[in-house]
Amino acid sequence: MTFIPLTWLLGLSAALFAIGVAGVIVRRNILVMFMSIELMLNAVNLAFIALAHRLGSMDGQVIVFFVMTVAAAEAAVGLGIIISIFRNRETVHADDLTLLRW
Amino acid sequence: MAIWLFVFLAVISIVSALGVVIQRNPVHCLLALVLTLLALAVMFIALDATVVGFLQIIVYAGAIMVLFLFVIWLLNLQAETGPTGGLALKFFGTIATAALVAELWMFLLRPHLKIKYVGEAAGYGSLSVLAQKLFTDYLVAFEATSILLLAAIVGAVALARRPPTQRESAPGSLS
Amino acid sequence: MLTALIFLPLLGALLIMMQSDERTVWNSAFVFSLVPLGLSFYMLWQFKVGEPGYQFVEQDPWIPSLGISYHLGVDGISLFLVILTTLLIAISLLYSGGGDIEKRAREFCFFLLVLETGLLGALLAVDLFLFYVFWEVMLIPMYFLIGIWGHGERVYAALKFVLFTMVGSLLMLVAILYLVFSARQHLEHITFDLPMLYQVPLSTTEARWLFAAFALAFAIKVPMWPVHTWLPDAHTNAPTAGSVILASIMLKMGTYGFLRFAIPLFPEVAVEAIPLFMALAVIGIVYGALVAMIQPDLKRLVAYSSVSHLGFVMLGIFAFNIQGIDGAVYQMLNHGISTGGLFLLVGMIYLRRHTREISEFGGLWKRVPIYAGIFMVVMLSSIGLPGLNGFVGEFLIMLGTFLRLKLAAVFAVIGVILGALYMLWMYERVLFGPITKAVNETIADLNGREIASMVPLIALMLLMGFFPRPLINRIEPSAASLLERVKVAEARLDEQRHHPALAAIAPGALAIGNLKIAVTK
Amino acid sequence: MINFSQINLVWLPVLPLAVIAIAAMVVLLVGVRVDDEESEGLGWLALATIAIALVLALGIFGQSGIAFAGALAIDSFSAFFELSILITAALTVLMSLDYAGEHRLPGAEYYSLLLFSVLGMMLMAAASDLIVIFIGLETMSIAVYVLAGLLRRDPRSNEAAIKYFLLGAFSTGFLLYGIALIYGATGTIKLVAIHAALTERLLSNPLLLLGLGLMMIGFGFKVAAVPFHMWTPDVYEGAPTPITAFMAVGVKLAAFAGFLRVFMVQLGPASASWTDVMWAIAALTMTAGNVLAIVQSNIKRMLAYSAIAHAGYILVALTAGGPQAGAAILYYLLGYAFTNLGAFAAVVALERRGAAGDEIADYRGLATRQPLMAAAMAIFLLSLTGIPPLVGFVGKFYLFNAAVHRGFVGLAVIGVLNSAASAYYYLSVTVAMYMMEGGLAEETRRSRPGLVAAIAIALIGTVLIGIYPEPYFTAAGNAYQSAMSPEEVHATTAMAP
Amino acid sequence: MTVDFPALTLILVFPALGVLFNLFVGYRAGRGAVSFVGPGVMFAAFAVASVAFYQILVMAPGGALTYTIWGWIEAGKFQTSIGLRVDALSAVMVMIVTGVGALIHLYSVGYMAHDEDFARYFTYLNLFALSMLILVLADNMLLMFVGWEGVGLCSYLLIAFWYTNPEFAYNGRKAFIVTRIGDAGFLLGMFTLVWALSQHGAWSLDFLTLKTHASDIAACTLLGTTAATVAGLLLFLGATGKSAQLPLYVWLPDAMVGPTPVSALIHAATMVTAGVYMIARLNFLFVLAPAALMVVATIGALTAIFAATIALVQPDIKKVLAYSTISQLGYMFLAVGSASFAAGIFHLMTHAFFKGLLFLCAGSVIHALEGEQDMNKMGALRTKLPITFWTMLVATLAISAVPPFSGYFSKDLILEAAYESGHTGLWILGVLTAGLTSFYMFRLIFMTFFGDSRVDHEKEAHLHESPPSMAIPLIALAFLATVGGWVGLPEGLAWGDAFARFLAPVVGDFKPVVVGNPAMLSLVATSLGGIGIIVAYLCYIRLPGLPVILAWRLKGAHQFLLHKWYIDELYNFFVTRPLFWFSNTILDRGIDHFAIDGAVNGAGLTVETTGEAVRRVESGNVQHYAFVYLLGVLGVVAYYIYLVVH
Repeated sequence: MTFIPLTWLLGLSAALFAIGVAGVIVRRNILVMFMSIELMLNAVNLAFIALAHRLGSMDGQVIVFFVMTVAAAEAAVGLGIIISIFRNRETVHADDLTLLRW
Repeated sequence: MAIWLFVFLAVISIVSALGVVIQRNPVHCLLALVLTLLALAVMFIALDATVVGFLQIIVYAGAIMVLFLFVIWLLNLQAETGPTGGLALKFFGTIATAALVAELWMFLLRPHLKIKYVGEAAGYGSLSVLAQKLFTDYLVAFEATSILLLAAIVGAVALARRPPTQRESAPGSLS
Repeated sequence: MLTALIFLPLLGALLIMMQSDERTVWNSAFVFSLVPLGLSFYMLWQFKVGEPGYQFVEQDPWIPSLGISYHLGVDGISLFLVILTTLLIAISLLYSGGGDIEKRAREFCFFLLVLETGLLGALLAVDLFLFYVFWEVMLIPMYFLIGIWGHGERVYAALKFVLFTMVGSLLMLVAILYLVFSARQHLEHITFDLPMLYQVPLSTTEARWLFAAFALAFAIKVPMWPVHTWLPDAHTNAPTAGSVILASIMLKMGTYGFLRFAIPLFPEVAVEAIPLFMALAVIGIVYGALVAMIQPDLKRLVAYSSVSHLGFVMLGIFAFNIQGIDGAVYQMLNHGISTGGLFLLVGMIYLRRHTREISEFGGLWKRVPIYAGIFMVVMLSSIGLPGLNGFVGEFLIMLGTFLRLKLAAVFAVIGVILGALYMLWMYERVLFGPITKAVNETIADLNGREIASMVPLIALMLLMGFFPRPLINRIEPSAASLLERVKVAEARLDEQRHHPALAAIAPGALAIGNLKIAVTK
Repeated sequence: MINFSQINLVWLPVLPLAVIAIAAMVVLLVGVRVDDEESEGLGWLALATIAIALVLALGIFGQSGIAFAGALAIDSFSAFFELSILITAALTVLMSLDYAGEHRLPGAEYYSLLLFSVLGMMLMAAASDLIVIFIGLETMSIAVYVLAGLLRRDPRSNEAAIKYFLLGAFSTGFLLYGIALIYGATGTIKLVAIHAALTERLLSNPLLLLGLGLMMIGFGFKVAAVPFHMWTPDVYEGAPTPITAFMAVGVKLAAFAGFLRVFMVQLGPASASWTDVMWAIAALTMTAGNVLAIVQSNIKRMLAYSAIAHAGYILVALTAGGPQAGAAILYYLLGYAFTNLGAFAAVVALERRGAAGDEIADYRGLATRQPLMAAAMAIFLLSLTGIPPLVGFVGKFYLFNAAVHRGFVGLAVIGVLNSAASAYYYLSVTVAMYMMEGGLAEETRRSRPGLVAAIAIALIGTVLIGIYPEPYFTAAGNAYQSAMSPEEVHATTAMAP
Repeated sequence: MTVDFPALTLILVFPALGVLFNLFVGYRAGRGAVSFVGPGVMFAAFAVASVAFYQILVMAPGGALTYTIWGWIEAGKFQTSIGLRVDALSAVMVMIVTGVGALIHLYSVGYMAHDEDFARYFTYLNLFALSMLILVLADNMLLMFVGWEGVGLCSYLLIAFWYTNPEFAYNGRKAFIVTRIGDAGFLLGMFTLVWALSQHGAWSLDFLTLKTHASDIAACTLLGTTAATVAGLLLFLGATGKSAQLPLYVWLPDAMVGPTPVSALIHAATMVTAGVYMIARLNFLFVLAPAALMVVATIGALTAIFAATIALVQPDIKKVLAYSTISQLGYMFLAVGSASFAAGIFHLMTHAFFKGLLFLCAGSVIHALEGEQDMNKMGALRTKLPITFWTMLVATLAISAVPPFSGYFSKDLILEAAYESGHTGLWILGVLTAGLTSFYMFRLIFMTFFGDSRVDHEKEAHLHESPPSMAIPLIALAFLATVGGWVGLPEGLAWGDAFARFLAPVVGDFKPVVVGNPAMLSLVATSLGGIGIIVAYLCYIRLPGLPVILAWRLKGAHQFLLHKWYIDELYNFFVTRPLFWFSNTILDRGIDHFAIDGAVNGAGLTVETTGEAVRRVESGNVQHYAFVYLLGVLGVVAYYIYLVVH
């Protein structure tokens, strides 16, 4: 059974992570920024799984399990916040939310 | 897992991830994200993380993303039109991210990460083993997670619940 | 005893906050200030003459984990400064009650008494940490005194005062920490106790840096040229009592710090630094005098005169001979008394005319002969007329300086001349000549309260002018034991300069010197 | 035969956590019936449970071990932090009692979320493996995100929430990545195991190093270290003021608990590889915090920057490392909790509805209008400035002392110069209160015992802990020591198989 | 041998009591009491002084009365005490101070009768007497310095007595400052002495100690010469200030704005002679410093002639006397500079008599003319003020060294000493000065009392001779001015040079370097004096137009002298103005406000501006925050890359 070199997997996760970061920075739609964050988390998950596989330890997988839960929780709260914002401001654009500055 | 599979999945995930960032319509972004998640799920399974892989598909790509979809429709967000905001930010942001990838790769793409492969125990990645772990080593974390979820729900409700009417919360004297 | 001395004012301050009626506030405040005054005189009476070390020592553990102890003591150097403090606080309260402070009397008395606690604590602390605590504590009440009851640019002045001082003292804090750190290495136990720290042998570079930090903190307080610019602003804008305390006692904290900490802790560096400090002191003397000469504002003038006078004190300290140091300590008291008096007098005239512009006055003598007479005496004491206190100090200082570095003495003497020049000129413009402004026709002479607040000062000026011995006898032993350290250091430096080979033994010599000090304590 | 002491020992760390968890749910259940204006009762309920938890937490003192397969630590370290956190929570509740009602905050959610976040914090303090730390941190954060946005009608509050949330989640990613890499490098996530695994060979492992760096960033965000601090002022300004206080103190306490345990205690051997970065971050944080605070006109914002600066001071000691530094940080955080909570409580007291009254200019002439309030505020500010004998000074003294004794004189000098600069903006508030006239007159309210109590307690803490620091300092010292070498504790009682 | 003589304290106590009385109760007690107490204490002091003087007389030569009141400044080994000492020298001085002082106090009672600040006046005057007595009685230099500055203060107060006139006040300050410049020299001189002594383990400023260690002091080298010379010169600087010698004489003429009795007492009889006394007191030191002595003599002679020239043309009667005082003091310094200290003191004494008298007479004239001081507005007062005229004439003859008046003997002795000590040049100056002196003095007499009256008419009306309280002192002094010189007859005549012999134990004998013929010398001097008188007679009696013509012909010279060689203007231009400009522009504005405060505030400003700038980064847009965050990440990671690579 052939192996994918660990480095490739980590490299891929790094790439995805970075893409996620980019999303957060360049997209002004809060919702999409949030999606990008999810992307980052998944990239991390990939890293966990890959490392766990290489280490032959289950811990990595368990952690991923937890991460997913956390992601779910964050999703719930995050979307809640977004809704309440939208209720007041009719916008989901980060650059409109600059009441607090300086 | 076979190289071709990895390459295939990698390409898909990267492309779709880029899709998340690039597309203008949130819904499309979401779909792209889902695609990424699925690709990764497959990769998990290929890496002997069967349970997690399936969870990824069911919980993540399933439940969570649907939640997103709800919100998108609730706020009925359209594709962004007109100015898309700070170009400078986009420009420098992209550069910075590129730099980030570069930096991370300088670490991770080294042939000799000093980790040697130790064989996998029987039932590696199987549900039973996972459960075993969850209720022994990770008992505390597990319990904590439950609290976390509870807190999240409470929070979500607290925020999404229709707030008190104008009159009450309008600034003014309190008698 | 010393504890009582320090914390009674604080107690008084708290009790005063209970009062509501203005009159009672003033009276009770004055009474509360009399208690420590009495105590300090009792202390003077009990003080054993001829003992160099600390007396009335109190030492209890405070923060043992860091070797910090609540360690109080008084010696010849601090003794009279303590008395000066208690006396001037009392006088300021007595005077300020007479209408100088119109608003928020209660807070005023509160801050003044807290300030007294801070000052006394700093003077009596023998533990570096304790000293630092009080050193910072006295900052805040003064800040409020200037900021709330001041005039003109009061806020700017108050902030400038605090920031200037803080920068210096915080750097000193780091120096203290470093000193303690090296103490821990050499003495195998951590301590903030001053006599212990005397025995820390330091490398030359270390010592230089630490001395620099200490010296900066104290030099700002003194204030030495060129870090003196906070002083005129603080003085000019402070209320009368504030200026009095500031000039009479707070500035002494700087010089006292040199005598008590900077020099005995790092004698070698101090000796090396003699030329530098003498130069700065001399510049301060002449500079202060010249700038004072052209000030249009009475308080500014007096403030700059302080710069000049404190220059004398520094000169005396760095003469490093018994005359110089006796003189320096004596001059601290003189300056406290005479400048304090001057500020009171300026305050009195300000109270009547609400201006301090010299040009606003002229020919006042006709209207206020008593004021004029008192002013004359105070001025004369401030310009060091023989027979008054100022002369004794200045003479000893200049003598000591001459024995150490003749040129410096020459400049100091020039300072004396200029001192007479600006003071007399100011006096002449204020009190002599015809009355030019109609408003001055009607101003009233001093009232009983004001005279009462001046009398003790006048009396001291005469007494200290003709009977310096009782004071000097008490000052001298401590000064001598300080000099002992310096002498050892000097010897060591000579060793290094002449035959480096012997330098190796020198630390032993220093250690012996330290032990002497430790024993005398 | 069951060994009770063993049982106790194992369950010891769980008890306070459990109490708080249960309390949270009870408050929630009771709360659904309670109208938003009358949420005060819930507050008292929460307060009571917090008190119980406090007592239970005291029991942990003097222990030094870990349980649950290295998931939880049973040591004075966690106890010290849990106590500080619980005190913070208590004071926060006290200042919320009236605030929540006046601002129509949903009582049930408000208090239960408060307790949830407290739970998360305590979990972070007690956790001794990375995943528990992570989950604790998330529990805390998620609750606080919501709390920050709980003034649902106030756009500023929403904005604070979203900003905090987005950046928080963002940095969670980095923290996780860091954990992943460390896991990869050491093959474990249990701190003790990691500590054991740090062999010479491993110290140069790029995975480990990158992991370190990313985790540092993750924690740096939570403690608001520059340049990961950008969220702080906005969130502090927008959030309901009691929550701001809670964030400024509680979150910082928890974050530093994790930070300390991970970096100083367990990754101590690797310190060579993170000292320099930490040095830079510390210097940057202090300086930026103070420089930016000087130009603020809104007091909450100013206090936010001051909070950043104080994080910087703590990082100084963290950089220095060593037991003295550890003790210093613990002591400092305790004192900082009292002082800062006091300051914010005063702000709450002087605040009008909406955001009015948060401008420093509004404090003009306060000394004549409300002398006692002004005095209290002044004392808190002076303590923050670091004026002896208040706790702020003693704390700083300990921090810089530790730094100097580890040879970080340069950093100490930067620190003191900064605190000299900080005097400027703290004092400028006293200037407004004492040396200026005018300003907004406070609206007359019914008396607010909770708030007064909070201020009083904070005041007592600020003064007493400052004047007689010895016991607290020694306690902090022991606490830090106890975390150094825990021995595994096994539950002999059966647990879920 | 020395005797412990506590009564000496009384000499100080009496004036002190006077001060206290006049200061505290004077105003209420009224003129009567004051005019009794003021002079009274002086006469009392005089009585005690005479007892002391008698003691000295009967004692064996070199005897002294001492009394140490209490120890004063003692630091380390350095010791000084408040101790009094009366030996021959101080005895003479005490007699002069108390005696002449008492007379002038008495005179003041009349002169100041109409002044509102009567009590204050006597407070000052008593205070002055006190200080002056401290000065002469002190047994150590430091205490002497107390008196030294004390008299300076009183002179300041009395010059500015009528303070409402700003010019008077200014003159008072000028006097104080200028003398203080000298005092600075005095201080440094003392330091030099202490330093030199400390080299030999002696730490004191007692005159006795100094005397015993004089050789040691001379042994120490300082600035390439002996400490004795340096100290001598520095002390002499002090003397030039106090005794109005070049270049510090400028204050004395201006000091004339004070009440005339003050000019008589302070600025003629006593204070201004302090310098001479001090040098005589320290003769043992100066004889070991020939260079210093040379300087003293030269300055003295130059001052003498310089001042005399100015006196020639002054119209103000008191100004003339002032410059003549300066000139006469020059004589005294010429004497002590020629190591003939006795001669110096001798002239000091006679001068005290006749110059005091001259001032008092001038005062009486001014009093009569209600404050008129310009001699061009006088004349023909001979008949109106007979007493004044005759006494003043006596004084004038005395100062013009006409035998047998006192001035003759003293001035003769001085010139002789100058010649015999080898300073022929200085002798010539001295002789010329003698001529000038008699000229301007008689010019004064003629312009005031002879010729036809130029007095304003309304004043003419009620011209009156002074009251007895003023007249008595005049007569008394006139008597002294006549016979005062007889105590020092030329050698061989009757009791011979008794005065010098009396002083010899203290100030030593005069040792001639070159032998001159006393008769010849005195003849030259006297004849020149005669010529001066004759010229004056010609100019102001015979052909009154002559001075005017001369003044017009020699306009330049006349103006030059009239403006006192423009010395004040020079000082003002080269010293005062630059000093103020420097202080104001360079120090206060330049350094203090611009440089130092500028730096401080600048630092503050920089912080604030950077704050304002950095603040903008906090744009409010989350994405920017994330971006900054990312930058931070990049930085940290970059550091770790660096770490891994190395």
